Amino acid sequence: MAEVVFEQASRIYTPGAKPAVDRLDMTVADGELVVLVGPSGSGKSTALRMLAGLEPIDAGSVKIDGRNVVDVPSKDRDIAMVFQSYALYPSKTVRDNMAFPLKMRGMDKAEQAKRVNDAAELLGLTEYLDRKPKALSGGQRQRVAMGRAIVREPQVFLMDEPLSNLDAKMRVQTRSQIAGLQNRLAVSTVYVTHDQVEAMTMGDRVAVLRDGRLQQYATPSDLYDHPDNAFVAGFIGSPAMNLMDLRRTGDGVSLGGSEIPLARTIRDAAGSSDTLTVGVRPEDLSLESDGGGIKAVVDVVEELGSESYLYAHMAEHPDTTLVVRGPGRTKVRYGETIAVRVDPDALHVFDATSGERVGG
Amino acid sequence: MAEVVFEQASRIYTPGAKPAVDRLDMTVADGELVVLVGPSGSGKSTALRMLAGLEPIDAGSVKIDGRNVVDVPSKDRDIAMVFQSYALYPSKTVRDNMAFPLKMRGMDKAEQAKRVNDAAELLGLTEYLDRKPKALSGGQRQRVAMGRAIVREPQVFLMDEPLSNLDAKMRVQTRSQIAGLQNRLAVSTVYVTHDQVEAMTMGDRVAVLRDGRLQQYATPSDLYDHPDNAFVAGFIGSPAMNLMDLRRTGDGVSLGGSEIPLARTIRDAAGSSDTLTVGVRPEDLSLESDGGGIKAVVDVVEELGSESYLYAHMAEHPDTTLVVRGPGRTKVRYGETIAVRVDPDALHVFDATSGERVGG
Amino acid sequence: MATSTEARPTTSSSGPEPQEPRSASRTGPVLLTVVTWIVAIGFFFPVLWMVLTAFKTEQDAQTDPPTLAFTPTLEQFRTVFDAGIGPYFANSLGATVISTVLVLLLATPAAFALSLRPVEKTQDVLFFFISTKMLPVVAAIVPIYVVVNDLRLLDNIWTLVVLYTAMNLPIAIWMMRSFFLEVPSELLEAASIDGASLGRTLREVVLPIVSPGIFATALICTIFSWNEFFFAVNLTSANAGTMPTFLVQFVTSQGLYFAQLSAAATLAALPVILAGWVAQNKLVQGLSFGAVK
Amino acid sequence: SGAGALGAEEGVETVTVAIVSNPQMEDAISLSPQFEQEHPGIRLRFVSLSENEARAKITASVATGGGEFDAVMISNYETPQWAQNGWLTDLTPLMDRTPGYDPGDFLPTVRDALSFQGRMYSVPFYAESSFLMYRKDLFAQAGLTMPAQPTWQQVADAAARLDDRSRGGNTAGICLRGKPGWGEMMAPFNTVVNTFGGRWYDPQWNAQLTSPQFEQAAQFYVDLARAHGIAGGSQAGFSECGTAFSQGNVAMWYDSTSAAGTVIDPEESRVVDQVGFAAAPVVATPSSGWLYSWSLAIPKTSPRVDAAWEFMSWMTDKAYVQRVGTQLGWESAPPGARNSTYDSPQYQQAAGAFADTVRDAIQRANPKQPTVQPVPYEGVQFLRIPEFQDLGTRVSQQMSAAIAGQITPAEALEQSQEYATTVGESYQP
Amino acid sequence: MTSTLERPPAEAGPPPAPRTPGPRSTRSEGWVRRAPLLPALVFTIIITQIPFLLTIFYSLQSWNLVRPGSQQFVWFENYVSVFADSQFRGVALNTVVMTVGSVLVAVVLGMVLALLLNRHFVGRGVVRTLLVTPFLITPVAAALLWKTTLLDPTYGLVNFLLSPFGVGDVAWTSSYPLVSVMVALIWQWTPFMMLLLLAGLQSMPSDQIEAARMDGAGAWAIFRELTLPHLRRFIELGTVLGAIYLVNTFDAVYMITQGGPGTASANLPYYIYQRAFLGFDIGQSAAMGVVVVVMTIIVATFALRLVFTSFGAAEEN
Ligand SMILES: Nc1ncnc2c1ncn2[C@@H]1O[C@H](COP(=O)(O)OP(=O)(O)OP(=O)(O)O)[C@@H](O)[C@H]1O
Ligand SMILES: Nc1ncnc2c1ncn2[C@@H]1O[C@H](COP(=O)(O)OP(=O)(O)OP(=O)(O)O)[C@@H](O)[C@H]1O
Ligand SMILES: [Mg+2]
Ligand SMILES: [Mg+2]
Repeated sequence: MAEVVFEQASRIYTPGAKPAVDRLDMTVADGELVVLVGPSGSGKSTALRMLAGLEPIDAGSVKIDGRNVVDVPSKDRDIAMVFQSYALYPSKTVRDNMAFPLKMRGMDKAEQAKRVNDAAELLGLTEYLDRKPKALSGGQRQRVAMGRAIVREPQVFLMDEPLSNLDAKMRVQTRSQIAGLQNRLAVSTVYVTHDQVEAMTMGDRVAVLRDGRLQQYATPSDLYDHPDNAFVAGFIGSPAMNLMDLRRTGDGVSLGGSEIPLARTIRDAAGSSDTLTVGVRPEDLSLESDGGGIKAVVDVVEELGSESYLYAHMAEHPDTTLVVRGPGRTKVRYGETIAVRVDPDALHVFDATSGERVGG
Repeated sequence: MAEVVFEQASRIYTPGAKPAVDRLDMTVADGELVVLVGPSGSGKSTALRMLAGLEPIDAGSVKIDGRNVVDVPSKDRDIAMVFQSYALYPSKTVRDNMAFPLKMRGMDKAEQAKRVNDAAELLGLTEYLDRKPKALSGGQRQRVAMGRAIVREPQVFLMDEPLSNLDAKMRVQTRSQIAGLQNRLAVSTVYVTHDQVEAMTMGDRVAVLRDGRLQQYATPSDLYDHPDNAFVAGFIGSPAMNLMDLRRTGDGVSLGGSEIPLARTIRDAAGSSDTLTVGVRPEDLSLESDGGGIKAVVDVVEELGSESYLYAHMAEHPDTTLVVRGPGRTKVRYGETIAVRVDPDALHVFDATSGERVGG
Repeated sequence: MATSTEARPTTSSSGPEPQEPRSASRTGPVLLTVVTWIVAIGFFFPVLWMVLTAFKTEQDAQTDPPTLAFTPTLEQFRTVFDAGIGPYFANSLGATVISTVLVLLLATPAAFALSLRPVEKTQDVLFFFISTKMLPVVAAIVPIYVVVNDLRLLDNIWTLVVLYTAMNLPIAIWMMRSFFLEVPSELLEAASIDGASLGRTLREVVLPIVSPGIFATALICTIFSWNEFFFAVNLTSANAGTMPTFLVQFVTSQGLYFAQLSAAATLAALPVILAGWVAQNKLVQGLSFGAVK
Repeated sequence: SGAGALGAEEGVETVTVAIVSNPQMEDAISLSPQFEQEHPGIRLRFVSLSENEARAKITASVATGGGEFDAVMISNYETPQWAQNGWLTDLTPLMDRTPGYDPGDFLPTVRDALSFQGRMYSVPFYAESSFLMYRKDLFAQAGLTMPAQPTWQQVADAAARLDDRSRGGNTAGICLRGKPGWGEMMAPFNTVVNTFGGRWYDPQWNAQLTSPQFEQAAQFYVDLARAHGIAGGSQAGFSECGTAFSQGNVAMWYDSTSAAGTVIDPEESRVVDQVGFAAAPVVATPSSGWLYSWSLAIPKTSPRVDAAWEFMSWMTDKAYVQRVGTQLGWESAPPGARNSTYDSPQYQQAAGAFADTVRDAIQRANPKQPTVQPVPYEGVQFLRIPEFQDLGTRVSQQMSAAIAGQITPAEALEQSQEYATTVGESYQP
Repeated sequence: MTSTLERPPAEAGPPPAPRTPGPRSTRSEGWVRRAPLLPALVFTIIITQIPFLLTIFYSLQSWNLVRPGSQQFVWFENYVSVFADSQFRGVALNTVVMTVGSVLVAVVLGMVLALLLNRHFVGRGVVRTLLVTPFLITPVAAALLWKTTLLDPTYGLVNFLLSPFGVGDVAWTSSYPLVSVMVALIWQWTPFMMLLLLAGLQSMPSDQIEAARMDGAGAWAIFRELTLPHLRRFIELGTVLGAIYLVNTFDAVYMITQGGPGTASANLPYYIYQRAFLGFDIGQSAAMGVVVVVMTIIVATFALRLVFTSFGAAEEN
């Protein structure tokens, strides 16, 4: 039972400088898992630390379960946290690191051991339980940090990039275990990640931060399909959405010589603006083999095995670049000219100045 | 001009325990960028540290440019390294951190400043140049670590997960900058990463480590298309390849009731083994809308926006699970039964006991 | 003799053995090692000489030129023991141990409050503590004597305990604070997230990390208390005399019995030397490696 | 351990004694179990400190009424002053009622020095004067003879003759104390000043340190120490000189009579059989030896007067001398206090080489009129005023600097005159 | 559900003022923070300030312990004579030279030794043991040891060892009194500095040094650029503690030179000792003590707050 509410919460590290977290308003419903994303330095860790009571709240408030916790010391907030920097106890073994929060809560030894062993098992740390942190690899340390959080059943989980140093396989596995655990315990969780897949798959909702400000707070698919502004559009999705400032022509916008029609609602909403920022995701661009579509020259081909990405520039406007998703084994090579078709329904249109979404 | 050779190089941290790096044989050609991947704790960092001269080489040797460097102190090896733990100098500002290697080489002040500014620009650190590392976010610190390496023009670059704490967008951007820089300077580079995309796109070759042993060392597409063993097959690609132990039947193997034919060469190579480990990547499984194919029940649907992954189990063998790639906006939901078709040409077959690839 | 903690773990495996990073030039380190040894022996030599002198007769103790050839005698030690070293030793031990424990008990939380979780006016408080050491003891001894006399606490070991505690407290606080500042603040944060109270954070997280610093502090307090002379000589008489007061009775005005004095000094220093040798091994353990990224 | 109050057994009194850790006192401690045996109701505890510590501590304790001690060892410097201050118990009645104690046996000069207004306030344990020790062998070699009462000029000449260091030897001419301290260099130096006719104050308490006699004396002392004294003369004290003399590195030594035992002790000395003894050299006075005595007193604060006296009388009794002589050897017997000691044939046999010279020196010492002209103070090697410890030490520091060659004797005295003037003013009406 | 918070900049109010560092401190939180400090603080105040106040009280009196009845209030007369005393100034200067010189040399030597010991080599434990020993010897004994067996002009080892070089008969304690005392002090205090700095060195994260080695830094550069900044706090600590102790050195002066010749090697504690224990002039010595405290506080305030940045900067990393 813990609903977490940020109310106009701000944190300013250096007086006079711009806030690291700026009037954040965000509610994490009880049992919800919220993923916090944003560029490096956008205030994600700071937000977590405010919630954990490790940073003073310079304005606004933070509430857990309706209670303003601004004056509650960390240790009484019943929060488990995975630090971005791990913060392992160097003089304790892995086992003691993980058992520490349980010991602090006076849990009996047997139960402690059981929980630690379970968590170690889950994280593949069983054979390292008696080592000190300094004799572990980076990923192993990170897993210990994770373990120290998940042995508990706190009111709130805070995880600051808990899987960044794990390999893909382990990450996928741990991710689903965390999700499972979180689900089972119904613990409200705030999860910071840089991994697009994690962001899209784990969160009930995703909050996008930029320069300390919340940009959008919505479900992953909402975020992907209806980014509120050009920043979110460009930030969510990898490779990023192609965002181009295009001139308006008649019923649409002009791209590489051809006109792409815009829906009526958008046209109306856009009003009289001359230029619009138009976004289209790489997967919404298709390669035309029959010569139609927009012409582009390939700069780089990234082959990922299951798919490939073609980085290209407009044949006629070398400044406008495009990323197009191709099949796993593409024949296209550097320097070739390709023809690209845009799905007009998949266009995202933003105001060129404010970046706000135009129309639906 | 620097070719790096590991010759049967080993490192044992604890006498009696198994080596962290075990008789590693690997050559990094001059100017090549080799990506080192492997599960957490597989010895990647250790291998880098051996090359850097930070870890003794307990057996074998390491050569740079044909010269055995076992006795050459780190500082004379002319290697730039990004540490997994950053290892920033806490008492120096970001600027001084980045300028340090240049200063050590007696470069003149103006040139130092220029290079530092360029690197800071590249990494988006310009506004933080006068801060101490302590006042930076995790990702910013990591970028400083990166910057400290790239200001130099060393013989060898070693990068230990240099982008793990950056957001997708910045990562993509930095990745291509590193690749560009590496290309331009033609510096031999060993790059450790957990990011599949990085592994597949950046490296001229990829080395896969497991428990200190080299599993395969090949180009990314080779690795993806022809994994040498089941471990590599399962490790490369995300989501991972579906690996199933299947019973042989006549000309193929039996999966979910239907028989999947195997090529003649494979059948021959497999000899008389009863069971084979068969792998198929999620993208090589296609959803059949016409009811044919193997039946599976969906457990989880992961929607990533541009695509989705369906985690399912065989309708008839609940223990056999499958991941299938679907389109970005799939209608399939939890509990539904789907029909999956396997592309027989895309099968990877491994010996069930040794895990070695069978046939081509 | 002292043992070295750096001894490598003995290996039993037949595989390649781990080793320190090899370095390019072998002569550099060897030279440094030789220099280090020479300096160490140079520093130790006076002490060695003192110990040797303790085994000489008075006549051998002062010869020109100094001689190494002498027949060792236990005479001097016998004299010293005959003078009744026992109670002095016991008093010293009591005053030293109790005051050092007290100092650590008082200084640890105080240093914590002045470093990791700083209170307001930390600087002023620190300054106050150190300023209490600025009054020369010789100037304050008469007032102290008067107070102690009024309290009827002359020649009482507890008087020394209290004074030694007060005398060492500022140093201990300053030293410990410096070591505490080495603890990454993230660890404290982690501990508070993990629900550790202040006391437990100190005990379970901070102290293990700074234990070399604690040992250094304890050692230094022990040395200062053990060797403290001025309070001891002025505030004690028959009951609570400590080793240094015992020692000065061998500084006679009728010629200096240096061999005897050496024997007494050797005996007086022996406990701290042993304590020092034991404790200083603890000073060389890594602190917070692997804690944070 | 011994925390808290004195452990009190039923009916047993514990007497705490502060003493100076000289060999004779150590002997007393080692014999004290016999006293305890003979006096089952009394237990002894000794606080034995080196001279400087002892003096400081005892003074502080007695002056502030600390009451830690029942018996304290002090000297003829303190006794009359403290008696005047009312800090000490009058011992005369105690002596009188103690059978066989025989205070009349004390050497008269010593008894006087420990009395105030005709009553004794401390009893002497031993006493000393100063005299000249010299190497008979070296004198013989050089064809010199030592007069029984040498003059300083004779001594200086002999020193110059015997100093062979300029000829590549390592024997210095004479050892004179140069170490700062009122009890160190100031003692022999003051005797030289006195016999040169110098004085610290005229009867009106005007400082006289820059008078010609005083300057002459200082010049003489410094010159002699610098020219023919031992190396590092400004740091030479009783023990440094003692070592040098015992090791055979110096031909003459002017110092305390208490040194006699050491220089003829084969355990400590290499020149046992070569030592001759002569009276303290003179110039203008008939004698110049100092007078010093370590004695025991009972602070007024002590509630255990009888027990303390019981012990003190035991330790300063004739019988004690006998006891030491028979049990520890006659050369260890405390000298200088009692005539009977010198009358003992055993003592004469053990200390015959110097015994009479010493007794003579002590008896000739003249604290009442130390120099030629009248002075307002008493004392030979010290001025019996409370300020002298400090004043003497300060002056000795100046003199020591002169011996080190850092300043001239005249400069040293000029500075000293200032110190002395300040002190003198506090005595002028 | 979806909320856009992108506001035009004009609308944004002034940024809220930051709070003082540390979580918001309420009254109770403040006391929680202060609580651990209080026992030590209260103890120190009670034990040290009562004698100090008494010292001040005595310093306003003319009182000679051995002249009973001399006790009377004279206000600042004692202070006047302290400042009028030219020797006091000379002695104060000696104190400064002795303290500063000994501390500096000890710190530098201690640093060198700590660095030498911070390596792996044969017999490191033994060497460390040998090196700390001088600090463990009772200062009185150490001073006598120096005076009698080492610096004695005739029997001293120093002259003996130097005699092959033709400087065999220097009367160290009278010719170079200050240096003699300082040598003994340095000998005792170098191990202290070494211990402190060694403990400091041990706390230096190894990965920084590794990084520096990769960056091409040699031993000296690592020392200058990394070790020194890291050790700064410990150097300052050693300097402060060493200075505070050495300002109050008494035994070495008393035993080795008696402050002489003249007052060439006398320092303030010795000078005060003379007043207090030879002159028994309690008022004078108390006044000198107070003057020393005040002077030390003034010097220390400057040293600590201006030269050293320990106070403010320590918190910064
Ligand atoms: N100092 C050490 N002492 C003992 N064992 C160590 C030490 N450092 C690393 N190891 C062990 O060696 C193995 C390899 O470690 P290494 O750091 O090379 O792994 P890695 O591949 O970099 O892993 P990660 O991806 O988690 O960083 C691990 O099992 C680790 O526990
Ligand atoms: N102690 C500090 N003092 C001053 N500024 C700080 C401090 N810590 C962080 N900052 C600044 O505050 C901003 C937000 O930092 P924060 O750590 O919250 O970022 P983040 O979103 O977690 O970034 P990352 O993804 O890189 O970890 C950054 O610009 C950072 O430089
Ligand atoms: Mg962060
Ligand atoms: Mg690693």
